[in-house]
Amino acid sequence: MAAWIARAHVRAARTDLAMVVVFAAVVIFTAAHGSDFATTTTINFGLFTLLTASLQIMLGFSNQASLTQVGIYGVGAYVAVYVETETGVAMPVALLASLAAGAAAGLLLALPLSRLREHILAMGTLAVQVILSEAFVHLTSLTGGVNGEAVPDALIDSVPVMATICACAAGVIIGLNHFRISRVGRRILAVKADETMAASIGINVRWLRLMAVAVSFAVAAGAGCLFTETAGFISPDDFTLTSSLAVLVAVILGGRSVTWGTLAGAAAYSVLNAETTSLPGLSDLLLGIMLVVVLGYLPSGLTGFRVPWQRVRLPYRAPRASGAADSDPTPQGTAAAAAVDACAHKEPHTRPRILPRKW
Amino acid sequence: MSAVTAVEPAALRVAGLCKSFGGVRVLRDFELTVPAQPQAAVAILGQNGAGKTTLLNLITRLVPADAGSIEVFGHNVLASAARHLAGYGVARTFQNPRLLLDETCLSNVVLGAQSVRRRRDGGTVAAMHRAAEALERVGLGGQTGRIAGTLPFGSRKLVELARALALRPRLLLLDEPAAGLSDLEESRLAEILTGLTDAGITLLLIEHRMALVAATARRVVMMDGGAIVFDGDAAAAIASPLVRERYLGAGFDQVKPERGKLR
Amino acid sequence: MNELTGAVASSLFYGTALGLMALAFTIIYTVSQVFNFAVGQFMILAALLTTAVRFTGSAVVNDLIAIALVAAMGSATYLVALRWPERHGASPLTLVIITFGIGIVIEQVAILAWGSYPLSEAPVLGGHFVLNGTYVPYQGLLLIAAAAVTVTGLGLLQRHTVVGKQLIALGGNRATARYYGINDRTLVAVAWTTSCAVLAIVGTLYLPLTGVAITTDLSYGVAAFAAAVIGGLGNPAGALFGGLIVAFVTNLTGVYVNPNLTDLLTFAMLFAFLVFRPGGLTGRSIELLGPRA
Amino acid sequence: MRRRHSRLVPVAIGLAALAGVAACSSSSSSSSASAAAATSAAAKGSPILIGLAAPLTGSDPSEGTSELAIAKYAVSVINGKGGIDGHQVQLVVRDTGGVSPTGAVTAFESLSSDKVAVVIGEYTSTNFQAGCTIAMAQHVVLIGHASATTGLTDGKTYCFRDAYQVSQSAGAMFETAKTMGWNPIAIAADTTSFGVSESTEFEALAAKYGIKIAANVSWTSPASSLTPQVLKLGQSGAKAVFIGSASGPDVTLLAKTMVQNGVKLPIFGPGGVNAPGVPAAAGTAYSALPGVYDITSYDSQVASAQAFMSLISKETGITQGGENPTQLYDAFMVAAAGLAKTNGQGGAALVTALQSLGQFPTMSGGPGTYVDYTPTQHSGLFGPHLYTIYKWDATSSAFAVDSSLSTVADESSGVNG
Repeated sequence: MAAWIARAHVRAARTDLAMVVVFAAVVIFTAAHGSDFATTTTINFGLFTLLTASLQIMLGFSNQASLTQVGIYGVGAYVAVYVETETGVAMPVALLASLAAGAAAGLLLALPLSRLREHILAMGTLAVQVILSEAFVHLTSLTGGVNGEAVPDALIDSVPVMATICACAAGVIIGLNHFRISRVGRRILAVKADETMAASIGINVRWLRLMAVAVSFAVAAGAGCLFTETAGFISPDDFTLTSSLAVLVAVILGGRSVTWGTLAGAAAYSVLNAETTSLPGLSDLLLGIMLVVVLGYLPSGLTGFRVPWQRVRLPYRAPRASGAADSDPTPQGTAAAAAVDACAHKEPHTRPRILPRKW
Repeated sequence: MSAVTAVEPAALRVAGLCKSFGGVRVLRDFELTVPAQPQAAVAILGQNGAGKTTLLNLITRLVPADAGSIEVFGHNVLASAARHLAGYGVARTFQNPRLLLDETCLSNVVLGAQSVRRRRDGGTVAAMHRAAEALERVGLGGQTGRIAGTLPFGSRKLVELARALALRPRLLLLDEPAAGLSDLEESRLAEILTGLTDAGITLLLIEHRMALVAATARRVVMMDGGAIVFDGDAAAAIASPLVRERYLGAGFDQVKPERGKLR
Repeated sequence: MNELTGAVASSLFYGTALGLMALAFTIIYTVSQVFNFAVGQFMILAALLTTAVRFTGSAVVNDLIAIALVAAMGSATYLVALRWPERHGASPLTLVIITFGIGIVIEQVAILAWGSYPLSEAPVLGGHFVLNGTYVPYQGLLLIAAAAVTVTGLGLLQRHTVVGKQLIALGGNRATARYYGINDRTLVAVAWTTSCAVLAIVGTLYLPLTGVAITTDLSYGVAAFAAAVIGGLGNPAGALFGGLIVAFVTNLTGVYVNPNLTDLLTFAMLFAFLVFRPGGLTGRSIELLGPRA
Repeated sequence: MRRRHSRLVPVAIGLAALAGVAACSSSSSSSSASAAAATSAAAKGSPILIGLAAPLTGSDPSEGTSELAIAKYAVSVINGKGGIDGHQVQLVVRDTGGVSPTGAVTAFESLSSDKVAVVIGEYTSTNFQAGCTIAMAQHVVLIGHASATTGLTDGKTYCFRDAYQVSQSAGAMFETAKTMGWNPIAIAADTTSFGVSESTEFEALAAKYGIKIAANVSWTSPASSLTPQVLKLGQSGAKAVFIGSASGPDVTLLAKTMVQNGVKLPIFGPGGVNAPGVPAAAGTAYSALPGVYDITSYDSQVASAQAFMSLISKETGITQGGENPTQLYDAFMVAAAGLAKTNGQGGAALVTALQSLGQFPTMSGGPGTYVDYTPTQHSGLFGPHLYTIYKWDATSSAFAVDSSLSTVADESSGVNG
């Protein structure tokens, strides 16, 4: 019986496989190419994908826009460096500390922000981002102030670290891909679609929104910890409002697909970022033009095309009556229902005709 | 207060309920008790703006009350959040169905079926069976895989009803279930609703279509200006001069009782 | 008491400038629920047009030309960059991000055209008088007068002209307004024109007191946003009030507590208002609050 | 199938582009990719690559533009003299995107993938530090020309600079303060790395010179209002204000706000006080203040430097030099001298070569100004003519050299060879 649910996951697993192939290809290609610039570009891409995915948890699953992801990324980075330098623990422990710090920050901030919606929420998180930026500069004893902090034992341009980061990015996307099929995932998508309706069928709207923020911030902070491992040096200039804006742009740009959209947004942005280091004086202008043209004239993003992504198709088939294995599984309804059935599709989960069949 | 509560708490007990929006008083000292036994349908009539939908929103905690008390099956509603209502055995539908239009009918109903966890409920698969049963109960058994947004309006209302049924309520609040339905759909709805009361669910329905009210409701309550002006059985309501004057209008005499077409 | 006079005078000028920018925010927000984060850029662009381009020899004429040009640019910006997405279902959030993009484009083009060096803008009214050790420039008084005229004028226009009433209707409900035959494209373009004209007034009248540099755009823009939220979005007089509040609170805490935390204070105020009083001090409450479920 | 396909297309394009970036990281910088093997300059005639990491965008793109012009000029001079050991020199430019460590790292990685022999630039201290991390990891020599924070190159084998350090200029400023009788002083600095290092240095040196600090105000650059800071300065009873900000707009706003609030104190500082455009924008305010002093390492009185700047503007049309134009030029010359010793090879060989270079005469200096690296000291630029102090002349509305103060500052800077 549970096989039916498994089928939904199996269907999703095709996307997983594609993700693994894509990330593995990027990693192998970069490693084979061997240049440090290629490694750095891929590391930036992986980290950016993690940030994009973290925002996707908030924006894609519960419609909570955030302009503070990079601030939290910074919190994770500073916590990791602090923990490592003060206690000398290994990187995995620091990662746990960062994840915990991110989740805690999420719970702390989500409570006051819980009544804000849509772009008003974005503006509230904008204020948080600016406050965090100021805090990074002024809390000199913890952050080293504007002059930044060196990271002990950082593995700069290391291929294993690059592979780890890309594995994490792929893992988070795959996790999201399956999360939306799960019970909680579908409930939070219901919250996203209609909070009033969700509350009326007994869904704890506030709790789910809170958890989305906490998990999202934990992922962003974890990415910050990974960042310290490759950076060797962190300073408040790494964690600015502009970068947070870039993450939001990447998510909107990618479109509403939680998997391909995340990947497409992050990839497009990373390409632009890496490519414009050699375009004197034009990178900011290009960014501006891209914001106006791409967001304005491609409203559903790179992977959008008006296809609702959050459709979760539970492959349901009614249990067959024992001993009547060959009979039509469609249950018999009332007379009125039978009239409706007459125009229904034979297969219980046939797609409507306006959309072509997919694989 | 009454002797009934000692045996079993009433399905719904509203007392002294007040609600204003800005300067407009929508409900004033509203009182209504619906006993848990016998299960029956109670119809609420009233002109637009009489406070019917507000009453439903207050009961389901979608808007906060100014004063008064609401109890369902002995639970204090005003001390609970909207999400707790499903656990108390209360479900509702909306005048305009609120569905996830991008999802299949089944997914929509499974949301309800999985919402309140009870012991021996089983996992998602069991919830899917319950959801399919609920869809079948409203006559959409063959539509499980259909995307909700592609259904006609009337069927969407039925999907929403199925989702409410999947919560396994004891008290079902329906906000104009027949509005926007064709005559055929309306008669089918009447059958479904009758079946529900027979199955032991108390219904509280807001309805303008007298035919549906006459066919399903045992008791009719009429609201005007935020208070109850009439409370009696369906036949008495249609006969009542007060109801005629305030609600049905003078021309209601011509209406045919079975297939009443108002307005 | 010397510094108190200074704080009050400076707060009046800076607060009025922020208040007018907040008004510009509000005008657009009221009709289309969009925060325009390019306010700083439009404001400084007007100043750059009078200083770097310098159409004629007269400061007044230059200012008027700059105001007209920036106002025209405002409606052009809306029609080119925002109209289409708005009609095609872009969310307010996307539109806000697009205004960020518009700001970046203006900033970068201005840098390419005129560089990022600071410039000095000639005041319309030179000279000053000394009050308790503080120099009160006549230009500052002119700014306050202009603000009073602008706010009153816009208020009167809103209440007593057909366009003004239609704008209010549009702010109430766009779809309904359209049913009543209101041409929303023209009207929102009018709102953008008005908003950018107000910004240009700030740029031409306030920036002679501070110096002109395009790189300060976002600092002004975010401070003006804080002022708009604190004053209450959708309320012209409230916007002006919000600007004055931001200026007075930051300046007075700066003088009597700690001047190094003024930026932090501004954003803490913004955050607190968004969370606890999203309607601001005077405005109607924002309709984007979620249910209490 | 088709729909899923159409969703995949943009993703695929994006990833292909990403791969493209990784593969041809230097595609847009002319032909440098084809000359990837230039490190050892194996074949006669293949060019030696020198990288420039400059802020071509971000908060101060004009800085990057002038750096680029000067770098091009310096390379043309080197090639005009026959190149290095018979090899032509080719410039590879990457944008750091302003003050951005991540941008600096990306730019540096990109340059090192291009197999440049040496990287010059990273003008802010934050960027220099970030670039330095990569330089150490990849064994590529980095020469900074303007990063002023004290101790930046300490213990960093591959990092060099030819720049005056904040500690030196701050010392000269306090010496000037003593001469002028400014006690106490107040500090006004922004929160950029430059501002913070200035402010830290001022606080550290104050006690040594017996001068009190009456107030220390700061702001986030660029500022839209500096009234609270200025009023605090006025309240403090300071006799002069030391400024730690490289931002022209901020200093302009500060001066104007001081005049408006009747805070009539002399202001003194490096960077922003005499930044491009500031004398014109803040001139009226400067004239109303009792004294405006600029301290700089760039001595435009020296004939060679004047000739250099006029040549630059003739060649490139750049009239404003940006931060330390002559030092940037010097950095190229130092690099060329080092590379001549190693036959165009970078890495550890170049480090040794630079350390054994000895005294290298600079463009801006007088007879004794030279770059001199030792194995423990990679911050070069020492000599008797370190500083010039300019004083604002209200009648001519321009800065003019104050020779007596310059002498005081110069002789006291404590680093004379």
